[in-house]
Amino acid sequence: MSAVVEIICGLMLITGACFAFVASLGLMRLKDVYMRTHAASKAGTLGSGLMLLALAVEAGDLSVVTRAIAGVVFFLLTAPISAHLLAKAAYAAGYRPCADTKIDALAETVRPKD
Amino acid sequence: MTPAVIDDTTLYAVLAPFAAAVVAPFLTRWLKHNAAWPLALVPALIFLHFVGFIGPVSQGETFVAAKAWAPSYGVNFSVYVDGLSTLFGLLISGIGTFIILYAGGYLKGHPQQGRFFSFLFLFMGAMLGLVLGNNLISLFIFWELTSITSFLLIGFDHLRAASRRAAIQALVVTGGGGLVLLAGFIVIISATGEIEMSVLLASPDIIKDSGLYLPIFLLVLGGAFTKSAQFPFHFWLPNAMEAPTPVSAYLHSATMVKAGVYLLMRMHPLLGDTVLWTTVLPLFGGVTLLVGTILAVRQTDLKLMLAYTTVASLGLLVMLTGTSYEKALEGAVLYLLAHSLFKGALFMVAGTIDHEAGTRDVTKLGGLRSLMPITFAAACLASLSMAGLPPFIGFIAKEILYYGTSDISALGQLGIMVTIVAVVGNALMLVIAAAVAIKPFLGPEVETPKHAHEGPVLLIAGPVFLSVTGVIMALFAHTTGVWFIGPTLSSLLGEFTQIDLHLIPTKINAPVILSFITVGLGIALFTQLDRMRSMIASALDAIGWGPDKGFDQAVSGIVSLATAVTRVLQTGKMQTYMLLTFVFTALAVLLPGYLSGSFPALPKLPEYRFYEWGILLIAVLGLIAVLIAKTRLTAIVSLGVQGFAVALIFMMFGAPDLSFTQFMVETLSVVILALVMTRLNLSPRDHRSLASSVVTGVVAVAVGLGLMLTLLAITQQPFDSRLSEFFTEFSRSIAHGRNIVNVILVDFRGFDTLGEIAVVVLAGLCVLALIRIKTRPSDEALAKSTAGQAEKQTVEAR
Amino acid sequence: MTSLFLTNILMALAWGAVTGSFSEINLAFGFVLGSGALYLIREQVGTSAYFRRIGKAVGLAATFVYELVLSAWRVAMIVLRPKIELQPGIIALPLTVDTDFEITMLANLITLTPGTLSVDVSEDRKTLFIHCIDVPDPQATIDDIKNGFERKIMEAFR
Amino acid sequence: METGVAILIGLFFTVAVYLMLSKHLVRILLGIAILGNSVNMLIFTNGRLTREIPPLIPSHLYTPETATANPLPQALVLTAIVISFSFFAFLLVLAFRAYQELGTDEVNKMRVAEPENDPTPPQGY
Amino acid sequence: MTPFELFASQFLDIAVNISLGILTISFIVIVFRTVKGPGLPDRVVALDMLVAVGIGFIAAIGVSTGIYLYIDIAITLGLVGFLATVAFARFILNRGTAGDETIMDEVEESIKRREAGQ
Amino acid sequence: MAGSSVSVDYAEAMITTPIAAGDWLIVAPSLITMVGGALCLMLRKNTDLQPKLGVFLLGLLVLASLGLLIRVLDQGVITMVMGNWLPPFGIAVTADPLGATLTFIGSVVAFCAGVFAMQTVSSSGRRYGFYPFLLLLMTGVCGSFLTADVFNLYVWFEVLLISSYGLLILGNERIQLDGAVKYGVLNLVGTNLFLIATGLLYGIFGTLNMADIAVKVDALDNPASGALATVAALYFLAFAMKAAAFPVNFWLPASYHTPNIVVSAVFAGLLTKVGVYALIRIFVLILPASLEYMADVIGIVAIATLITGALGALAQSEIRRLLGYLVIAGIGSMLAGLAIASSGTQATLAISGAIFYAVHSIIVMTALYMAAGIMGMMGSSFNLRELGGLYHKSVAFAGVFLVLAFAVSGLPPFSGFWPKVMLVDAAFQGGRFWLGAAILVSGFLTTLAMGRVWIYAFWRGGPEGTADGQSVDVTGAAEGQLSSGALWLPLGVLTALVIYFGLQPEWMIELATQGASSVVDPFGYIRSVLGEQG
Amino acid sequence: MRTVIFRTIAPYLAALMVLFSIFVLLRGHNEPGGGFIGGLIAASALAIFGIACGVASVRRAIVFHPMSISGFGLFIGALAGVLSFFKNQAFMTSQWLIFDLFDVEIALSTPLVFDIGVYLVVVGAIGSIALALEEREAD
Ligand code: NA
Ligand code: NA
Repeated sequence: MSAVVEIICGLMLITGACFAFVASLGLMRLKDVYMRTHAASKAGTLGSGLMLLALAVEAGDLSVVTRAIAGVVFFLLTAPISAHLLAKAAYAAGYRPCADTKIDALAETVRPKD
Repeated sequence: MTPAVIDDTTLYAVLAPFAAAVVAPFLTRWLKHNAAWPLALVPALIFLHFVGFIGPVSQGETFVAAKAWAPSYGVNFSVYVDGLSTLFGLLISGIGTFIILYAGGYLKGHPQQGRFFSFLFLFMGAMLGLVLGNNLISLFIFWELTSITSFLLIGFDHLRAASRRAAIQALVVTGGGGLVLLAGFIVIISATGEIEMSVLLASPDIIKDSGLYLPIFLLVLGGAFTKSAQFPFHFWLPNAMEAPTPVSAYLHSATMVKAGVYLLMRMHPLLGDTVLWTTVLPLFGGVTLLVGTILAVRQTDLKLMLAYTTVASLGLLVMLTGTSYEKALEGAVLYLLAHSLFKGALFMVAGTIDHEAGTRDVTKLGGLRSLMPITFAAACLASLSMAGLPPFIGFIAKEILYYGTSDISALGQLGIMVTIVAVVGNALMLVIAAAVAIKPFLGPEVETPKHAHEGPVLLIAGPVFLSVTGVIMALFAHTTGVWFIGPTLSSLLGEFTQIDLHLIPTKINAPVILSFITVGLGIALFTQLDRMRSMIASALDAIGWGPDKGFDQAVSGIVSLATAVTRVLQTGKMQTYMLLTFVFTALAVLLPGYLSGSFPALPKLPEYRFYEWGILLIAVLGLIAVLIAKTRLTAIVSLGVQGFAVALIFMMFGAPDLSFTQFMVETLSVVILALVMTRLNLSPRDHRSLASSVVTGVVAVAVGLGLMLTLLAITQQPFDSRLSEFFTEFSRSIAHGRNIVNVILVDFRGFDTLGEIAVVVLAGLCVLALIRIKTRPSDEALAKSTAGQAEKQTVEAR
Repeated sequence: MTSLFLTNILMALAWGAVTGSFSEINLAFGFVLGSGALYLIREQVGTSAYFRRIGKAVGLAATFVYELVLSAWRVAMIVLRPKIELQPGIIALPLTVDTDFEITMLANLITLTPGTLSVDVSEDRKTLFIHCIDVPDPQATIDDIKNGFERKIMEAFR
Repeated sequence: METGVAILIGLFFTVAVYLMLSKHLVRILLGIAILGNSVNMLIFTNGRLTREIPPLIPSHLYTPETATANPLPQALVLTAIVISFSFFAFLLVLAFRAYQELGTDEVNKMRVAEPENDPTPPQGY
Repeated sequence: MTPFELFASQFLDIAVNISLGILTISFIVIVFRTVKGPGLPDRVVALDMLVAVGIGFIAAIGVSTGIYLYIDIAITLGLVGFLATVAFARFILNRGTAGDETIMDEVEESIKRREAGQ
Repeated sequence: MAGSSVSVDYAEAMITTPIAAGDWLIVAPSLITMVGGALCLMLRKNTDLQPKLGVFLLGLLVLASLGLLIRVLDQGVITMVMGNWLPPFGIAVTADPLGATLTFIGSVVAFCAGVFAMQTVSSSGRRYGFYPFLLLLMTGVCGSFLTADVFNLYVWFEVLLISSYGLLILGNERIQLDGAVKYGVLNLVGTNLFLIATGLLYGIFGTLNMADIAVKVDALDNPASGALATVAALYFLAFAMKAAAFPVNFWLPASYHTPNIVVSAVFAGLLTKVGVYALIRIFVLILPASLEYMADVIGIVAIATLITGALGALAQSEIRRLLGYLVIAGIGSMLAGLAIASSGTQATLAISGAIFYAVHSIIVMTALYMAAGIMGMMGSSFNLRELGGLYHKSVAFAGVFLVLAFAVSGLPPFSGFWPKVMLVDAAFQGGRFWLGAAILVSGFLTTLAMGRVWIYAFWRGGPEGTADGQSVDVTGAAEGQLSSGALWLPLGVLTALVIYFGLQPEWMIELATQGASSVVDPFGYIRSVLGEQG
Repeated sequence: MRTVIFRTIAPYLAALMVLFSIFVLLRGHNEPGGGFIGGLIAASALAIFGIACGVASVRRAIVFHPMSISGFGLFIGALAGVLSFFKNQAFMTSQWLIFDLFDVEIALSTPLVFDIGVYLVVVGAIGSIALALEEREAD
């Protein structure tokens, strides 16, 4: 039992770390803040959530698991909110998406200062 | 001879004037100027008290009385009664009686007369405390108190700049001299271990043997010379004539200025009769005598003329005291007594003339003899005494002093010098005496600002009594000698001495010849008074500088120096403040370790795991990022990076609570930074010149290096973990907590936490006050005029 | 719905009292048992909707997680490409849902799904602006969302 | 164990001091923040370092099984962190208000309390 | 201990180390982005990621030390991390719309970049 | 040891003997002010009640600290260990004559300030925490004076520092903000140095209890070298900054004149003295060898502080700034005491001189700032060029000012005289003539500075330019406030103390001597804290 | 921040955080946590709530002024140590009341009260700072 748990935990850790890494790589490689936000809010959240759960799994204590789940739920709730707030703020402040962005539906309603 | 212990009456006699000082304003409000009569009873009674000492003291007895004041520091309020202090006590209380009366008349109707009486009484008490003081410290306290009261009295007419200047001058010179004296006294105390004058006097060589004679001598002299207006500190005394005349008569002629002479006489047994003493004192005394008389001739103001002769007389006294020769000392004592009597009287006369005629300018006065006959009489008596003519006490004084100084067998070269100076000085004093007493009264009547009358009884009582006393004492010369001069001389010599005094010289000898020379020279000079006056005036103009002017220059020099020094030290630039602070920090962390060679060789790096190295690396990266950040936002976020790294380091070394807190705090710091720094500009570059970068860089590296080395040195030593072991052992069993850190925080060291939460509360309140309290409109307007950019932004935000 | 939940909690507490242990595990166990018991009497208490809703909500949460994983995976794939060639864009999604709660849920779900990120809601709350990391065909994306998440949300919360 | 951290602490102090020697208030504040961290780590390190074993007592024991990290410096640092955070918050807001009212973030130009053209003291009487 | 258990425990050790290594690298990469920007929103995203990686770190260290209570620290970090992001977003929005100089500079840069076809 | 219960010998960890109720007086000052401060804070919107409550609490503080002082004089050094934990594990709070005396005098001054503030602090100032700040400042001050634990000392330092920040910025005027920036940052550096030193000290000895450290230092072979020397240097620098000693006193002239005058009064009285107290406590009690080692440095610092402080005062035309420099000059005297105490038999005399000087300085500087405040109200200015005619305005006030001026200059018969004599005496006995001379010269310059204030502001008929012999009727802007007893009572009490300690110094000398003995010969202190093991 | 998405969810998040903060507070004596961290979490919750829904609604929600809460925290923190006076023990000597309720060990103690004081102080003070800044930002 505990051996299986250990292996599962190890796998979750590595997977989580990989997702976090991918997210940071996305931060590095993607072109504008909007796209980088995608990476952070998805891969990043998944990565940290997985690793948190890995710890809970390893702990095997119900209260720890409960808190881990609560934590993950919190991340799941907050990740989109932070992404949304950041993107909205950046857009409202006038940060332009990169040149590849062809469609900009927002530009028609909210015209940031030129 | 051991002093006899007496009861406390004498102590109360010293304190009585202070009580009178408290009562005086009330009494004056009630009785107006007539309060002078009851008030004068106080010094009169004190006088009577001291009269009681004359008999025993003239038998060579001395007395002490003491009350504990600050016993744990050895300070007593104690008096020492011998010939010298009795003489001074009698002068202070006796002249004081008439001064109080005189002040009653002189300031009649003045709104602040009560206050004036108070000051006079304060001074009287201080002066009595000084001359009777046995304990060096309490003596000094009264010494400074006389300076303070003198300051208040000189500045009595405070609306005039001249008064203010004179007052501060007197305070600076005599108060400053007082500090020198204090140093001297303390050296005496620490060198001898004795604090009571009577004890010191019982072993006269104690100071000379202490090895500290020179500093003590110089320091005591510093006090005495400033107080007694010796050249070059003489200038404050004529300026002090800004004070109302009773003050001039009392403080600045009869009593206070003699405090210095008193001190020299008092300490003569201890300090006198050394090469140093017999060189320095006659030199300064002689110069002072000449300077005083010459400058006196130059004056036309009655009071100023008298003031300069006071300077001269003080010089004479110091000169005589400086000979350490018995006969000269006897002359000094006699002259001291005579001077107090005639100078006090003359000042009061001058004041009366001023009061009645409206001017004191000798060139604008004349023919007052018929208008003010009694005053004229008193003036005559006093000035004849001053001139040293018989049958006045001044005459005897001069005879004796010539007798002393001209004793070439005893004094040699010094005697000749001193004698010549004395003759010239005395001749000039005769000139002034004549000028003061004769010119205003004789000759044709001159129109004066006020129509002159004889003064009221309050004004004439003093001069008459003092001048008549001068005659009586001369007529009863023997008694004077036995009662006053002998005992005082005993004090100076430190051994019981009896003298036989005569009014008429028993034979024609050197002193008599010298007297004739003096009188002849004086009369000759008097005829040339106006010429001398203009000559001296033009000579002084040619020099164009004197200590008086020097005083102003010194004060403004000190102030300018102070301003310059302060501007250098307190630049107003915070960057300088910070730089210096860290320079000293660098010194503090590097120097001691370097000097004691305790810095360790760099130990081997530990075997951290790779991710641990990674955490350290992140911290470093974060630091560098903060350092090179070009915008405030980059800096803030980078700050978060190093903070997170620190939190991870805490976690790495088993401190979850710390890590927990560090994460929270770091994030919140960054958040608050972001919220607050909204409008704060972080300039793109740090704007440091190369030199500044190097200097600040070196300082920063020095601080960092020093702390690192110290830390390494400490951590390589074994550690005493007794405290933590205790906490670990009892954390659960007694304090019922499994998180030891938390138990320390809320229980073992909860008191720290209590303070810590107080800090948090206060920080919250501070921020609230900062944000909420509205700047006052006037300041805001000011801000707008100076704050360009910020103002624009503020307006925008509102 | 709330009262049933409370009832369930009370039953869990009762279980704890009966078994004499209020440890977390025991209470959770009691809660599960209690909900099972309530399920048994679902028709009597007249709230089968409670369980249906719970089912839907759990389904929604599962979708949430599933979409997140998928989305993370997509991002990973994109990021790990040797050369990133994308056509990002911001599109406007007309909203059917109108309560705050539903809009919020929808926006969050969209953010967690592959390639999309809610940027803003229009002032009149009729349009949701979405940033897509790669949007060759905007309309298809809009349709996907409207038929997928929006419907699911309306099912779960109405 | 302490060497690496000690070196890092030295670096922290260096950077903190360097920043605090700036004339820009903002950099000074950043320096203060880093100074706080440096001091905290210094205290922490002074209690000697042990890897990863926190001073917690397992629920079935009365004292920890193995030697733990030294709890006392942790408690001290906690107190110090809180205090330095409070001060930091205050100084931040103060800097902001000063900037608002004085119109500059350059400390050398903040010359209201000690004006540049301070008149010389009065002379005469 | 069975070989399987031994393997499992060794695997876990290795997994922890690997993930810590990956996280360290991620951390450094993020720091790079933090410094580089170019805009404030980029930095804030980086900070957000930093928090995520921090959580991972804590979890991994928690597994390696067996101190599961680190989970609370991780959760708390998530909470305050969210607060930080929110606050920064708020900051960008306010300052951006208020025409803050620094932000406007960055915005202009982003416009230039866009026009340059980047 | 597993199981739900374990048998513990409480005596191994805790003090089991009952604590006398009277011993609670040790914590009473901290407790009264802290609980009271919290109470005031909760009632912060009731700006009418605040002053009454605040003054009542400060009065209580005076009584408690007086009680403590009496108890200490009666029973010797007394200690209470927080939480009943055995020392040195728990935080010991120890009242020795030094701490108790300063606590009492500090409380009196705070009480006077509290009363004075009833008139000078506006309702917005009250609302934003004047009384809580003042009360908690006193928590910090009393805590610092009484604690026997170095880290705890740091905590109380911080409490008083942050309270002082609050008081400093209350009003938010531009000048205050400027002053607060410099005060804030430089003082923060100071406390951080203190904390660093404390951390290092803990690293060396593994303990924080002062008595415990003193014992351990005493056992060292070479207690003035190695890392301990660095620690000593850091402590000196940190406390010198706190005490505003040359050359790290920049913050004081930059800030003390900026806040509400009553705040300046409290600061001038208390804050720097806490630094001096800490220097005495740390160097004389704990690190006597380091004191000896550093005596020359301290002596030079003292001389420079004495002279530059007095010169600074001479260079001012603003009375509040002038007074700030006088605070500094006073610190020089106390530092001189510390330097003299480094060796020889005169240590007790020197330290008692320093203690007496501290007491004097606390009282006189507070009173002088209050007087400056009244001068400002009367003459609508703090500038010597614009002041004048105050002698006519109120003779009684002029008298009070003059007394304070002479006192601060060290002239007899006021409180400043005795400690000066003691210090000069000790300096000469110890062969440190320059220190004695510097004290006297500084006193001389101070006399000149105060004399100038007196002739300009009081004796001169009006502002600069008033015709000679003329008097101008000055009417201050805040004239209306001047009839308030809240201004005159505290000033009167403090002036009375200045006169009393001048005329009747015995009590204070005795107290200061006892205080000095308790640090110079720490046996009683150590035994009180550590019990028989010490 | 006028966005429906955030405004809708923020109260729940805030409530969740407050709950968590109390949890962290209460178990601080045994596991990492305690009053200070708990207080910071709660203050963060208030900040988020304030940013999302406006400061006014936060002020309404917490009823008392944050500084009063903070003052109260200090008040009970300081008074918690006074209880020992009545037992002839030194200031801050902990007093424990341990009893079983339904077999669960409940431990009421002065350190707990003290820790609650710490919690309130932090919530109040940091919350006050956050709200004041937020209000200013919203000006
Ligand atoms: Na997140
Ligand atoms: Na804790």
